[in-house]
Parts: sequence; structure tokens; C-alpha cells
Amino acid sequence: MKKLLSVMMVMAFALSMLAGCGGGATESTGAGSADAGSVFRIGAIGPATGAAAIYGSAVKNGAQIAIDEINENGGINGAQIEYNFQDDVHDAEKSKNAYNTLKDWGMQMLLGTVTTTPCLSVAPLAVQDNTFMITPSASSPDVLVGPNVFQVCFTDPNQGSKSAEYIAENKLATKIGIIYNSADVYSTGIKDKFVEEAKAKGLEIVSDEAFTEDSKTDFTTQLKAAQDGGAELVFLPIYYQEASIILKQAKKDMGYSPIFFGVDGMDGILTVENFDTSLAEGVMLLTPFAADSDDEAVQSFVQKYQEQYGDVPNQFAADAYDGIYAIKEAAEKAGVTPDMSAQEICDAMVAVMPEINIKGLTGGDEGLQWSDTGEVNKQPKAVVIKDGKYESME
Amino acid sequence: MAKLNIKKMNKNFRGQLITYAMVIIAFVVMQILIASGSVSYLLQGLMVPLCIYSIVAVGLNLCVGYLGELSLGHAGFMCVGAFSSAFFTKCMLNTGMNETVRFLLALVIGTLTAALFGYLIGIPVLRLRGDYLAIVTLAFGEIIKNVINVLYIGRDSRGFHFSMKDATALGLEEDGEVIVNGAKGIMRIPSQSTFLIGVILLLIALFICFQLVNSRSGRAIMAIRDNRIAAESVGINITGYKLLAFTISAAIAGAGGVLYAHNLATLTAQPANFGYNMSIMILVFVVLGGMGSFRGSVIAAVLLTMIPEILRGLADYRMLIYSIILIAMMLFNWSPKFVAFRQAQMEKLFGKKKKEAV
Amino acid sequence: MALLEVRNLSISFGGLKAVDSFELQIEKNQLYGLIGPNGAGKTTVFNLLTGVYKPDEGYIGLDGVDLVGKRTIDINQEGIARTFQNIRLFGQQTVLDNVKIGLHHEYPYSTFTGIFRLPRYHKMEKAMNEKALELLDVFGMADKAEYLSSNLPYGQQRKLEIARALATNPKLLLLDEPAAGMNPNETKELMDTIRFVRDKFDMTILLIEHDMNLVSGICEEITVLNFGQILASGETKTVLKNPEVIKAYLGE
Amino acid sequence: MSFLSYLINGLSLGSIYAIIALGYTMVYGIAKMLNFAHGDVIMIGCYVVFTMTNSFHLDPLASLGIAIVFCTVLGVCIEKIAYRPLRGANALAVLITAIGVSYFLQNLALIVFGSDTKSFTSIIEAEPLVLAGGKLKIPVITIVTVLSCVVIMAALMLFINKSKAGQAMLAVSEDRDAAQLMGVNVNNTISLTFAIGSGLAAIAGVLLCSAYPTLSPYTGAMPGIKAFTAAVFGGIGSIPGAFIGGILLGVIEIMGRAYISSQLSDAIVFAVLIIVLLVKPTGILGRPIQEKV
Repeated sequence: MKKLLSVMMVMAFALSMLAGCGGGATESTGAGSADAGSVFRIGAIGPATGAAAIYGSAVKNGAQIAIDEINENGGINGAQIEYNFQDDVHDAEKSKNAYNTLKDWGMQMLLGTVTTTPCLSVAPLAVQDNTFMITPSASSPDVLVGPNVFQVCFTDPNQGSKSAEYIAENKLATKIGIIYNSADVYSTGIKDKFVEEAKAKGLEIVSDEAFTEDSKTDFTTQLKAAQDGGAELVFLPIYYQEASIILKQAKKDMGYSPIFFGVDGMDGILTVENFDTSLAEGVMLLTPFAADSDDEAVQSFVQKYQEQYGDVPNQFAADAYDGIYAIKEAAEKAGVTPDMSAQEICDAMVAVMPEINIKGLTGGDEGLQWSDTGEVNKQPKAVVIKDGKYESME
Repeated sequence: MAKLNIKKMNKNFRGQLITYAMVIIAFVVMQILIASGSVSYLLQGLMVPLCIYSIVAVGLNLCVGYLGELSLGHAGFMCVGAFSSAFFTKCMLNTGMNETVRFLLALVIGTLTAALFGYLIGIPVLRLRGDYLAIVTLAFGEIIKNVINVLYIGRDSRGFHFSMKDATALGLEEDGEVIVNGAKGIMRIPSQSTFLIGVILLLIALFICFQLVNSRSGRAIMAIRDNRIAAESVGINITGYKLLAFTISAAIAGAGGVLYAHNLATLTAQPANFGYNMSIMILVFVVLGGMGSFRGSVIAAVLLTMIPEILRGLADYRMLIYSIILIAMMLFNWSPKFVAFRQAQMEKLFGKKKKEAV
Repeated sequence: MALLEVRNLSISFGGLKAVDSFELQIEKNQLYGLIGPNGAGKTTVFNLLTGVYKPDEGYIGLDGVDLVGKRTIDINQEGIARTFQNIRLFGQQTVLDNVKIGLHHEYPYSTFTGIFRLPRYHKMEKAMNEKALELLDVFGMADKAEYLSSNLPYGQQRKLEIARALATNPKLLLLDEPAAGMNPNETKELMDTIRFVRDKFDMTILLIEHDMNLVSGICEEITVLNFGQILASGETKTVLKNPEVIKAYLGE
Repeated sequence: MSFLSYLINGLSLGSIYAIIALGYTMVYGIAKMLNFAHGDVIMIGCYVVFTMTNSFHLDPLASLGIAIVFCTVLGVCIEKIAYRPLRGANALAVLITAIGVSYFLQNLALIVFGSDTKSFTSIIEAEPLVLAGGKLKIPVITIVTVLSCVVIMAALMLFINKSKAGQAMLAVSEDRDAAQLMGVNVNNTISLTFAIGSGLAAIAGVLLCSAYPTLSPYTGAMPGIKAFTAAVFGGIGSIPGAFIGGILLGVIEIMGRAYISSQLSDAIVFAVLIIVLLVKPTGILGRPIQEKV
């Protein structure tokens, strides 16, 4: 009987929690309806906790800066923007929860998700609900599952083939080593295409070595394989945290200094706190964004970012910034108003997306344009790191 | 004497009924609320995951609470169930097979594959004891995850192709399709898991576990837990019953995996969903809910899955608060002092109530 | 022919001969005692008989069946059941269930039958319950069938162990210090129970005991072990008068 | 020559695992619990050193000293608040609480230090040792790590076998109740164990981050679980076992990656672990479980 009582208490607790949750949700929708129709609600999803938190926070902050700017300058079509960022811990299921939370909040457009795996689970929901969705940094072409899903970043295969092309055309090397993350969608996506393209261009892959999420502290073996294979260039389709260890181990511990060639995930390596930038000397990478560019917009963005968050922004932040401006541009072109439903807004914006062109932080001289499949059309810039700074290689 | 027995049976049976009733009432209440539109999308979306974690927790409780063996590899069995069933679904996608039949078959395949893995892994593993067994199950779970991340299976007009290197190594023809694509996993799986199916599966899992532990085999399994040497001395086949419980436990985890695979459009084997972190999370449900209490597992799984979602308003502090709640709940539920204090309070409360009733 | 025949049984642990050339013959229906000072190897003999340890050499025959090398569970099936010096009950299960587990082999049904409660389940469970209660009744514990076995008083726990062993329907029952920790009254009661069990179930019993009153009271024959070797064996009264035995017990 | 250099890399990684495993195994041996938060104490230790050297510009060694003190206090506090109330409860309950502590430390670090990866400056800046005419290079940190590992192991063994407190630890690990009856203060002994274990964690953290110089709130989690595996590998509870297990795990990981498959290196490590445990069910140096019937 005592046991029964305790069970009842637990159940009561559970029910009150349920009620609390349901109530909380309705409450927030209720609060929202007060000024519904007067503000645009833009939701964003990304990892704010967990090992991928760094990308999520960059997007969160980058978007915040764009939204503050827009709001200061009178908003979209005269309406202010309300912004809500939800954590997904870089997990497909949590991402769905985050999406539903935003839906409860009354989201009208979605900036997200930050990482690819969660994006693959959220995109079909956005398609089903017909909510406008633009992902700043989920780079797999597979996320573009519907007409209302757009990307700000390059797709992985695009980066893979561009890298191989660039290496072959500029005759940087003929013997190539690769180190990639075999448990990561982004990394394997670029690597697969790169290998294919490199072979077509007559480049020789002398070593093709992987690491996984569970063993990414030591890279000497992979480097040794590249060294023994005589690789003149090591291609790193990975993020900069691992790259910083690779550079240290290669140059300091092994005395091995081939050309290191990265992709956009490498951007950020110079901003790692306390990183010895001399290690990154001579590293080449294809990136749409360079924090020390002379571009006025970039300068202003970097300055604001540093003021508010204390760090130098990376390309995730820049992509998020551009994503928000893409939403603004499309919304203005389509003439949507905050009192429209998410579906109406979506239809109107999808129709004008292929027509817009924004300069953005990552668009370079030609700016950013979108195809009707949702893919972005922008040119990656090849840069080389010299004296702790990016230098254009053109 | 016979009366005593009937009383006991009734007590066991009543416990079961309360649990079933709890699940069914929760289901009905939620359905009514959903139909009336007063439930948030978040909560609606959580229904299937809640079922998934409850199912896997019930399965793990059979292993931890009744068999008394600590497994840290149940995420691996979920993973096997998820991938085998999703693979089947993808293969049958354009054959015109009835969707419900296809899903049911996927369910059976996922469950049986997980059971098979449970059996095969159980043979060597169950010879070990305690923490050594735990670490070996963890190792198997990690191996499964690692292997699936480098597994490529494709299909074209010439049949299936298999590789452990990359997708291009499959050598598919033009019309070919990569079904399992390494770290990218399986994509575009039809979302067929519903709350109803989840609840039915949970009820089935509960039914199997309850009936099992209240039968001859269940008594034998508990005998092994209570005293292995004595169990041996009365002729209980230790290996056989251990394997039986472990296999059923793995199969139930596999069924949860099938639901998981058909809940999200994409299926990948990441540390977050099929790594040791998930195994540990499920173990948390089991221990917090009480080892040996299937009802407790369900309640704990529901509560602990909901708390981080409820705490979303706290933004960055959400997981920090969650960890504090977890520690506090553990201390409250398990600390000998707290347990004594709680019992004393309960007695006061209960005694008072009794007086009032009189 | 003797029911249990043990010849030349030896085992050593780390070079130390724990049991050396042990011989034993027990006739059917006999009450046989195995005594000796602490560490003489008595429990080791039990462990050898029940297959917990494999002997280095020697022969164990039960009703003519060679038991050497068999697993514990098979030896139980052949007809040897035992109790333990340090009580080993299934503590988190009821008294009734403890006995029912002993009855498992006699009333089999499959796991599938159990889960889906097929007719055979009900038939077997009913029979098992009846039989178990009958056994508990013998030990005067039928009214405690629903108790958690770990909540029983010490003496009853020992009895429950015997009931559980009997439930496996053995030919030979091994009791490891059944009277340990009992007061004289309880011991006396236990002696009656053991005799009663022998008569009622037509059982053969081999017991280890330190309580000389119990041994001389119920055992017809005994064997004395000292340092793993047989010191003496034969009729209880004769052996207990043997000066070597007295010396071994009382020390020099 | 390749083989030798792989071996050295393996030793380097292995000695890091070993030094973390020492903390795991010691706490396990005496408190009989798997302290899943150990890896996160390591991470906290790293952050303390990082903050001291970077923000307060302290000498690396002085920072290490502060980190050791900080982690020691932290370890004792964790034990007092989260683990001690559960003494006498089921071992699994303590395990789960340890997991809760692990989440807590990770998320606390996330809030305090941010999610950005930091680059840790090695506390030892020296050119690698060059042997065999430049074909073989041994980073100094590897030598330091292996040496400190051996020294710490020896010191621990000496402490446990010779000192009074060590003897008390041994007694508690053998039989807690009996030790209490013999007048050993079990609570203090366990606190001391956590203090030593956590102090070691600070050293392990600094060596880890010196060899592999990135620091984030999740830095400790993965090496922690690997080190736990290593401790089991060598026979959990055994101090030399943790050393051997750690070294072997590191060498196997590197060798498997080099000669079998880099994609499957985790699977290889765990497969070897499984095989070893099936052959020796209590690890390489673990005492066989003797059940008295």
C-alpha cells in the first residue's frame, strides 16, 4: 500500500509536469498572440551544448548581430524581428524537439539547422509544414529535400571537387594524403567527392586515413602514413579543432611540413584562443569568409562580434549573418507581412528566392544567389595563411 | 494455503494491471488532448521518443534488474534494430508493398536481428562478471557503432554491393542506389512510427517482461541473480537462462531501435544516439526508476526525457540544471538516509490519512 | 550396491592436498556423518561431490553412474542435492518461490508457455504450488510461504534450504552444518526433522556437523577427516571412541 | 623504423591513458565505484592551468600546483556532496550519480569558459629528441609523460604499502566493514582517496593537453572512457594494472590504426579488449574472483 502511494505520488508529479509543460507552451503562444502580426518570428536551431556547441553558438551570435542591425534599421517591411534560438545538442531527435518548440512559439521562418545530421531530420518537417527554412551551415546536398529549403554554405561535394580542381590547376602537388573524420557526414561528404575528382584530374592519393569521434586526440599515425607515402600535400576536409592538433603534431613533433590544404571547416584556426599561429603558416584553404578581409561589411561585423562576444567570428557566424539577410531580402522582395501565416510567407518567399542577390559577408564580389533547388551559388576563395593572416591566392 | 497463493497472484497481477492502465490512460488522455488541440507540437513530437525510451528502459531493466547483469551496450542493440529495419524498409520502398505490412515486417526484422546479436554477444560476454561484463558490453556497442559508420551497402540492377571503404568502392551502375552510406547512414526513411504503435509496442514489451518474470523462467533468472551458486546446485541452467534474459532484453531494445529509425527521416550512428552515452542514459532511467520495477523504468524514462525539453526556457543553463536535478533525484531516491526519512514521512502521512478515514 | 561410492578422491589447491585419497560408501537410506576439525576438507568433499570442483583423481559413483567431470547442474539431475554452510537462499524471492525453483525440473514448461500463459502453465504452476506447500508443511513453514526468504529467522532459513534441496527430488541429500548457529532446542527439533525426512522421503543423507550431540544422535556411520585425510570411519559410537579422533578434536 | 615510431606514438598516447587510469583504478579499488566524472575533473584541471597561465600569466609549474590543489578540493567536495550520501546504497546508484556529476562539470565549464576550443600551451617547450639520423623523433612531452607515469605509479605503490594512511586504504579496499571495526576511519580514507585521485587528474590533464593541445568542455570525456577501459584492461583496482593497461591500449590503438585500418581503430581496440577479458576475465593483472562455496 505504501508502495502504491509512492507510485501515485510519482504519477501525480509526472502529471503536474505534463500539465506544466503543456501549459507553458500554450502560455508562450498566448503571449505571442499579443503582438502576433506586428513582428516576424525567426527561429534558429543548433547545438548550444554538447561537443558541437561551438558551431551552434557561432550561428546564434552571428544571427543575433544581423537581427539587431535589421531591427535598428526599421526591420523587415517595417516590422521588427523576434528571434529564438533552440538547442539541439547536435542530435537528430533533439533537433526535432527544438523545431516543435519553435513551432509552438509561432515561428514564421527558420534559420537552421546548424549541423547536417539534425538538418536531415528537420528539413522534411519544414517541407511538410511548408515553413521557409534556410540552413547556414548544413552542407550536405541531401538536406535540400524540398523547394522551401535553402543553404547559405557550399555543399560538401562542391567543396570536394573545387578543392581537387584548385590543386590540380595550380599544380600544388601531385601526391596527396588525406586525413578525414569517418564518423562525420560533412567530412566524408567532401572527402568522397574529392577522391573521385582528384583521380579524374590525375592526382595521386598516396594515403587516405580516417579518425573517428572517439579517437581524435592523436594523429601521428595518419600523418606518418602521408609522410611515408611521400605526400606533398595533405588534404584536411575537417574542422579546425582537430586540424590544430594535426598541425602541431606534424610540424613540431614530426618535423613534417607538406602543404596543408583545408576547406571551410578550417576557417577559425587562427582565432583559437592561445593558438600558435606560426604553426598554421602556409596552410591553404578554400573559404567563403575571411575575418580580416578589407571588406567594410566584414570589418563592421567582426568588430560588433568581438565587442559583444569577445571572440573573432568564424564562417558559421558569417553564414548565419548572411542567412538572416537572405531572409530579409526575400521577405522584402516578396512583400510579406508579419500577419501572414508561416505557409503564406513560405510560398511567397520561395517564389522570389531565385531572384534575389545579396552581397553578404561570404558572397565575395558576385554576391549570393540561389538556384530553385535551394543551393547557393557563390565562389569559394582560396587563401593562404601568411604571418598569421589570410592572404588571397588569386 | 491455496488462498495465500491466490492473494499473491492477485498482488502481482494488480501491479501489472496498474502499469498497463497507467500507459493506456496516459495514451488516451494525450490523444484526447491532442485531438482538442491543447497540446504543444513539442509534446506531440515527444510522444514517440517517450515510447522508444520507455521500451528500451523496460528491456534493459530485465537485464539489470532481474538478471542482475550491468549492460552498457544496449544502445548497440538499438542501433542494430534500427539499421536492419531501416535497411529493409529502404529495400522494399518501391516494390509496392503495403506500408503497414512493410512496417510490421521491418519491426520483426529489427527485433529479431537485435535478438540474434544479443544472443551471439551474450555467449562470450555472459561468462564475465560485474564491471568486466559492463565494459565488454560497452565495447561491443562501440564496435557496432564504429562498423556501421564505415559500412556501405548499395543496390543496382546486378544486386547488392557491399564495401567497408567508401561509396565509390561499391562500383554501382548508373541506376544504382546507395542504401547504407557510411557515416551518412540511411536517409529518407519514411516516418511511420506513431504514438499508437509506440504505445502498443510498449504494452507488448511490458506484457512480455511481466509475464516472463512471473513464470518459471523468470524465477530461474532471479534465482541466478540472487545466488548463482545455489541456483546451480538446484539444477538451474545458468548459461541458458542468462542468455535467454539477455536475448529478450536485446530484442526489446531492438524494437525500440526500429521505432527510432522510423521516427526521424534520417538514421546515423553518432555518439549521441547510439554511443555509450545513450546506453548510460537508458541505464539512468532504469536505476532511477528502480531496478526490477518496469513501471518505474517507464516513469523515469518519461520524466528524464521531458525535463530537458521543459527546461528549454533556461537556454544555456538547461543542461546544467538537468544534471543537478539528476543528482538530486538520485540522492533522494537512493541515499539510505533519505530513504529512511521518506519512509518515516510516508508513514506519518499514511497514518494520518487512515485516521481521517476513520 | 552402495548408493554413493567414492574411491581414491583427491584434489589439491596450489600444491596443498585439500582432500587426499578420500573413500566413502553410503548405503541407501543411510544417515551418514562427515566430521572433522575446521579446515579438514569436509566442505571440499561436498564441493567435489557436487561438481563445484573437479577432482585431480578418483571416482564418484551414484547408483553406478560416474559423476566425475559432470557439471553441478547435471549432478543435481543425477540425484545429489545440497545445502550450504553459509546459507544461500534466493533472498529476494518468497519462501514458496524458493521451493518452486527447486521443483523446476519436475514440472517443466517452456518460456513461451510461461509468457503466453498457455494451459500447461496453469497446470504446472498449480501442481508446483501444491507440491511446494506440501514440502513446506513438512518443515512447518507453510504459513510463511509468502514471506521474503531473507526475512525468515536463521533456523528457518536453514530448513528452507533443506526443503529447496529436497524439492529437486534427490537420491542423496548433502547437509553442510545444518545445525550451525542453532540453540539446543532448535537442534533437537532439527534432528527430528532430519530423521523424519529420511523416513518420509526414503532419503539418503550425508551431513557435515560439528555438533557431536547431533552426530551421535542421528548418524549411523561417520567418517572423520583430518588435514584432508581419513582418520577413521565406521559405526558412529566406535569411531567417536577412537583415541586418534579424540586427539584430533581436542588437540595435543 | 616506421614500426619504432608507431611504437613511440603508442607509448605517448598510452602513458596518457595510463596516468588517467591510475585515478580511476585507485578510486575503484578503495571506494568500489566507477567515478565517471574523473575525466571531467581532468578537464577542469586543464582549464585552471589555462586560466592561470593565460589570464594571470603565472609560471606553468605554479599553475599546475594551483590546479592540483583546486582539483583535490573539487574531488573531495564531489565525494562529500554527491557520493557519500549514497554509501551503503546500490553500487549502480553511485555510478549514475557520477554520471550526473560528469554532466554537471561539463555544462558548468561550458557556461564559464564557453564552447570555444582553446589551444593549450605545452608546459614543456623543447625540441623533440632526434635519433637515428633524423628518422626517429621523440617529443619531449612523451618522455616526460612516461616518466611521470612511472614515478607516480611507484609513489602510489610506496604510499599504499608503506604509509599508515596507505595501509588504511588497503584495509578499506579489502573489507570496508572489517576495516571500520579495526578503527580505520572509512570516510576519511575514502576522502583521501578522492583527494589523491583528483590531484592526479590535474597532472594527467596537463600532460594530456600538453601532448594534444586542444581544450574544450568535452576534452576529458573521451580520454576518460578510454582510460576506464584501460583500467579494466589491466585489471581494475590494480595500480600496476592501470599502467600496463593504459600503455597497451595506446599501443594497440596506434598499431591497429597504422597496420589494419584507421577507420576501424576504435573497433580494433575494443575487440582486443574483449578478447583479453575473455581469456583473462579479470584483466591482465586483476586478481581472479574467488568465490567461496
